[in-house]
Amino acid sequence: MTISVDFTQPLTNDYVKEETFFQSLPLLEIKNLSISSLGENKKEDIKLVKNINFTIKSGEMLGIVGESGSGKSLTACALVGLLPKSLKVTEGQIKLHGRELLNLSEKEMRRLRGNEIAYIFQNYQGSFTPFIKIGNQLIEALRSHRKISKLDAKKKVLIWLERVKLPANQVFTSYPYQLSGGQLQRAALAAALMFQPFLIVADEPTTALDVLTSENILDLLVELQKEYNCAVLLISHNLNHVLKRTDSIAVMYGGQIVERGLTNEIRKNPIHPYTKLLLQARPVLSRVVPEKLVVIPGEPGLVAEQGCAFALRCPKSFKKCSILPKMQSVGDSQWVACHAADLEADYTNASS
Amino acid sequence: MRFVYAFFIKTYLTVMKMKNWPPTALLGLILLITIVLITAIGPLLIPNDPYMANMAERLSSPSLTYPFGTDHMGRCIFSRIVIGSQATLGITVLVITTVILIGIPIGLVSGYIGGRVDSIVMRLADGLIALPEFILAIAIAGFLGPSLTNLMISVVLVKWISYTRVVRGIVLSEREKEYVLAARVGGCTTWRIITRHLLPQIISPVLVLATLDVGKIILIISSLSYLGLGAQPPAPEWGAMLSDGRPYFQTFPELMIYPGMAIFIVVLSCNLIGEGLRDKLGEKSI
Amino acid sequence: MLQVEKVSKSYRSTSVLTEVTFQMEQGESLGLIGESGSGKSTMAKLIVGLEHLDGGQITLNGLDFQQLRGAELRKARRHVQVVFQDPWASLNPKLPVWKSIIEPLENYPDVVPSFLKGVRNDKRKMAEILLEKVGLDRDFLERYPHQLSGGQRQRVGIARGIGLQPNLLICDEPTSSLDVSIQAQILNLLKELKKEFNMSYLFISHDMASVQYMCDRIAVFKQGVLVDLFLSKDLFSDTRHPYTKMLVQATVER
Amino acid sequence: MLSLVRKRLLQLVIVVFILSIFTFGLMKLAPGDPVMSILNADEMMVTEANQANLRSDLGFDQPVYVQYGKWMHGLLKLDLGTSYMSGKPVWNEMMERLPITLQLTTGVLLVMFSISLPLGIISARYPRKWPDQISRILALIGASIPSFWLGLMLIYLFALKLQILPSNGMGSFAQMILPTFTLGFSLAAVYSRLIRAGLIECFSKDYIQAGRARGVKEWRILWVHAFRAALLPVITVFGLSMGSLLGGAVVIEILFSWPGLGSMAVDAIFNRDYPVIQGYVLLTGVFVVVVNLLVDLSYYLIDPRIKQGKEGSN
Repeated sequence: MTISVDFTQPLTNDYVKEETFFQSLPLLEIKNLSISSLGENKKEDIKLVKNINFTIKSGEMLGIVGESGSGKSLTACALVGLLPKSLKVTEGQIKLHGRELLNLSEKEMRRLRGNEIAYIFQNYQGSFTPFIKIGNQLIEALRSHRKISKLDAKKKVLIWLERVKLPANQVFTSYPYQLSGGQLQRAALAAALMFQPFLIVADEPTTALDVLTSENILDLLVELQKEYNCAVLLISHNLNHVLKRTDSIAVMYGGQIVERGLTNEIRKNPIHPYTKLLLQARPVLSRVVPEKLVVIPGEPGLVAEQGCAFALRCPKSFKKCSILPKMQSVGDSQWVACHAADLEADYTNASS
Repeated sequence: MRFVYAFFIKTYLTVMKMKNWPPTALLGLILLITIVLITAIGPLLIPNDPYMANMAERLSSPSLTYPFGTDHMGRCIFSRIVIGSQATLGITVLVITTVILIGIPIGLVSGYIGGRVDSIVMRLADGLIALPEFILAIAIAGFLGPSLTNLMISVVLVKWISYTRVVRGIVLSEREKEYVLAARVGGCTTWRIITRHLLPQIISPVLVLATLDVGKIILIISSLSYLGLGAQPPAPEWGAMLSDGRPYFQTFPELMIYPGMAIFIVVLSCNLIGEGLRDKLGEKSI
Repeated sequence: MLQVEKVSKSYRSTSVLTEVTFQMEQGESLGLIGESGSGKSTMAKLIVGLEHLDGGQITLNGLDFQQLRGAELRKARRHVQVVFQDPWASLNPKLPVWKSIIEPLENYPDVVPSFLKGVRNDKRKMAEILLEKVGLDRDFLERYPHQLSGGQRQRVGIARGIGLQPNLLICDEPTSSLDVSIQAQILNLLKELKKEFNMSYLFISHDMASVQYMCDRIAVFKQGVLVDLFLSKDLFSDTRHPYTKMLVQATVER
Repeated sequence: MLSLVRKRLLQLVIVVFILSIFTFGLMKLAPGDPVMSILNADEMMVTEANQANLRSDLGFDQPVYVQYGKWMHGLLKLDLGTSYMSGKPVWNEMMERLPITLQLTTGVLLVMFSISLPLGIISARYPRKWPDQISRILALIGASIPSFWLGLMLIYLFALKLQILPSNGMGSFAQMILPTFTLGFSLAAVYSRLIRAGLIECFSKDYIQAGRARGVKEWRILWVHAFRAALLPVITVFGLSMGSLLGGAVVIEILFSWPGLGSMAVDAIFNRDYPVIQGYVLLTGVFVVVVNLLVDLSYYLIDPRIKQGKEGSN
């Protein structure tokens, strides 16, 4: 059965979300969040995410940058309440529109997932159940949140597949294995945007994809984000993607946020030694090729247990670094947690 | 021979390197070691001649002379069970060793070299897999006549193929991995790749499979003996003892309970160890 | 040194490489760039003889690998070694590091690289020297792969690759599965080693920036066809193939 | 789909061929003289003359390949020869006994699934909690206990001591209980662990997490997304363990005096009634291959990827 889709109809959501009311508040507020793994005896074992803070406003794209083990994906999982059973949020608050998410029951959390916060996974093959057609999975998701007839659901799904620039009718009746990585990730994007959520969490959405496909998918994400004014939390280890597209950035190392602020500020004027080194250490296309790349000594797994997490690898570390540095503002829209930054404060202010 | 030697040494090392055994597996290990010890020194332990019939004292209840009582021919049940473990365990060890020594090399060659050898082995496997192990054993025992030797032949014939399949499967997936490619690029000969790189990968799955199979083999042997197709009377094999006692079962259930318990405990201890090994070595697929 | 002429390869009627031709000189490094499925990794496997050609010819130092068999092929193969993409899969998990490193040297007992003169019979000493070359100390000799981090494993893989002092080292996406801060370490290491041993590199990657950093010349593959081959310094030239321009556009920062 | 069926039918032919050579070869290798056993069974005076007569009646005086050819020819017409003992065609005899064995195996399957499904699902939902531990202990016992011994103990308890269930015979529902439970329990023990393992593996898959992230209800995650994938390994083992089922049925039929195919085979072995053994082995082989063919086809229904042959190997 084919359904003719009337594209002249406006694509309004069934619910009118009371956006104007929330405008003044930040959309998402994370305060002092810590995540620990639970050992065999259910006691707190290792702190994997340590007292992090950040906020996202409606329509903002925030990038979280960090290497493996920095805790960026865990933070994202905690947002939607999908932490593995062996991990637990031990302190802190996650507030969406001022509503505390950590206190919600599993049922309330389920209603919220997909509908208010959508999640896009890194592993595009894992986004859809392999033996169910894409269309049916999207309809299933729609009907989990809305009382809607199958036919209407199908119409809506087709519209959204069209919106993410896929051949809608064909994709609708395809099994996941019949689509390419890029197509699957577009379909996942459709699944995420269908409810016009307040926030999309994109966890390394293009890491497994080719260079050109990644660019296209991220461009599409930005385009749709602008159109529907939702917030995006883009998690990536690819600095290039994050620098190109986000409004602001949080840099994580060893479970801590070491620096955050507006993307432009951080690109022009990184203050934390880790941020600086990250920006310099990767090969960058340019007309002048350096003879040698700047190197960050050591491995990402090297995390100091006390004080600044980066201290063991930091070329500038000194005695004070064994005490945890406080997050302090540098300029109007940049915060950094580094003792060395104090020393350089005068210099940075002068240069910016 | 080098191959056999390497395999057993490496298996031994794999087991020795394991730490933190789960308590259930330890229990199984202790049980099995006890049983093996009893089997080894069995002739010194037994109070009576297991073959000596004494019709005057047939079907007597447990006493000091006959700890588990006597059977329908007045033979000491306890002595027969102790001596019977030699038959059961001996046959099982012999069978499983033969099966491993046949199954692994064929699996390695068939998986790594492939080609015609592989397709012949696999067609044969397809044919054999259609026949349930137990039915095939029955068929062979049926055609060749009921005896312990034929029983062993049939179990070997039935079992080797599953080892070949497991080994071949592992080899097929491992040989595409980068470390094997790296070994090829580094100039390793086929023989060296098989012995040095592939053999260690198959040790833990084979070890798990074999421990779990020991239990299954004991069950097959005792079931066939119970049907009268294995050990023949008056041999004190546990399954055969059960078969012997069947007519007196209503009045004298001890005849059945003790040999059955013996089988159950041996198989249970093997399964406990096998499960422990499987969890420890992470071979979830078996 | 390496001549690739009109090489074609297909798997089950899908063509992976179509009439690819290029040459490499001793000491030169050539980058192969392309998206997944463009045939660049197949090219590497063909050069070391892990796969068979469907058509064309590959010669290394004048020897045609496809014509050689058995012992002769093994003998010829020692001039080309590979550093693999996935440091987690490229080391045998059951062997300690030093055994993995010296395995090629064990297989070719008559090869004596300049930096191993005098210790050729001492396996541990050789492993130690090789580890030192890749910036790891002797503490790593007895470790097993699972006790190493990704970057350390890749260093071990490189140590194994340079052990025979090959003419050509093929690096198949050596940094693509590593963290950002490790990538620079590995790229620098490879660049230093190249200078030290005057090796040629065939550097396979999907990241234009790494290739530009590492290579003298760049070959762009698209769906099994070599669409563009140029000197690295001409990367931004207007005469580049449109596909190359797209890749550059995607990689460059705004 | 069609090519799969064709491939499997071809395999069926190969298997039957291998089996026929196998059974025929074994029969020729078999010690003892069937002629003598037939004549002995008739309790007549055995003379040289009637031995020779019978020998040529049975075609034993001809070369082996001719005998095989004739036998194969008969096989295609479902003529499996005549039983030495009863004198009836083997095919007819087997068809008489087949319903009995089918009745037993169906009962066993019912018991097996009604125990193992709930047990497997519960222990997968609460791994390492008490229901899981209980099912683990049950599985260990089930895998370690000889089924004939379990049967004997059950008979002793329920038929002899408590006298609430009949100890043998067939026909009534009460007579079904002990045999089906004896075999069903051992199999269920193994299955519940398989179902648990399959489900737990599925729960760890990314697409389950993705479904949850889209806000799909938990019961749908379990029944629509996880369970279907968990079925694959279960069905595979179901196909493979058709064997243990049929093998177990032999013992159970003897134990509870059910005149099924299994007890027919065992009787035949003791009487050296080779055509019957042959027929039994062939029939079981074909049955197992057919069941596995159905298993393969059900894969295709469960997981469309297999159509592409991506997991078609093995």
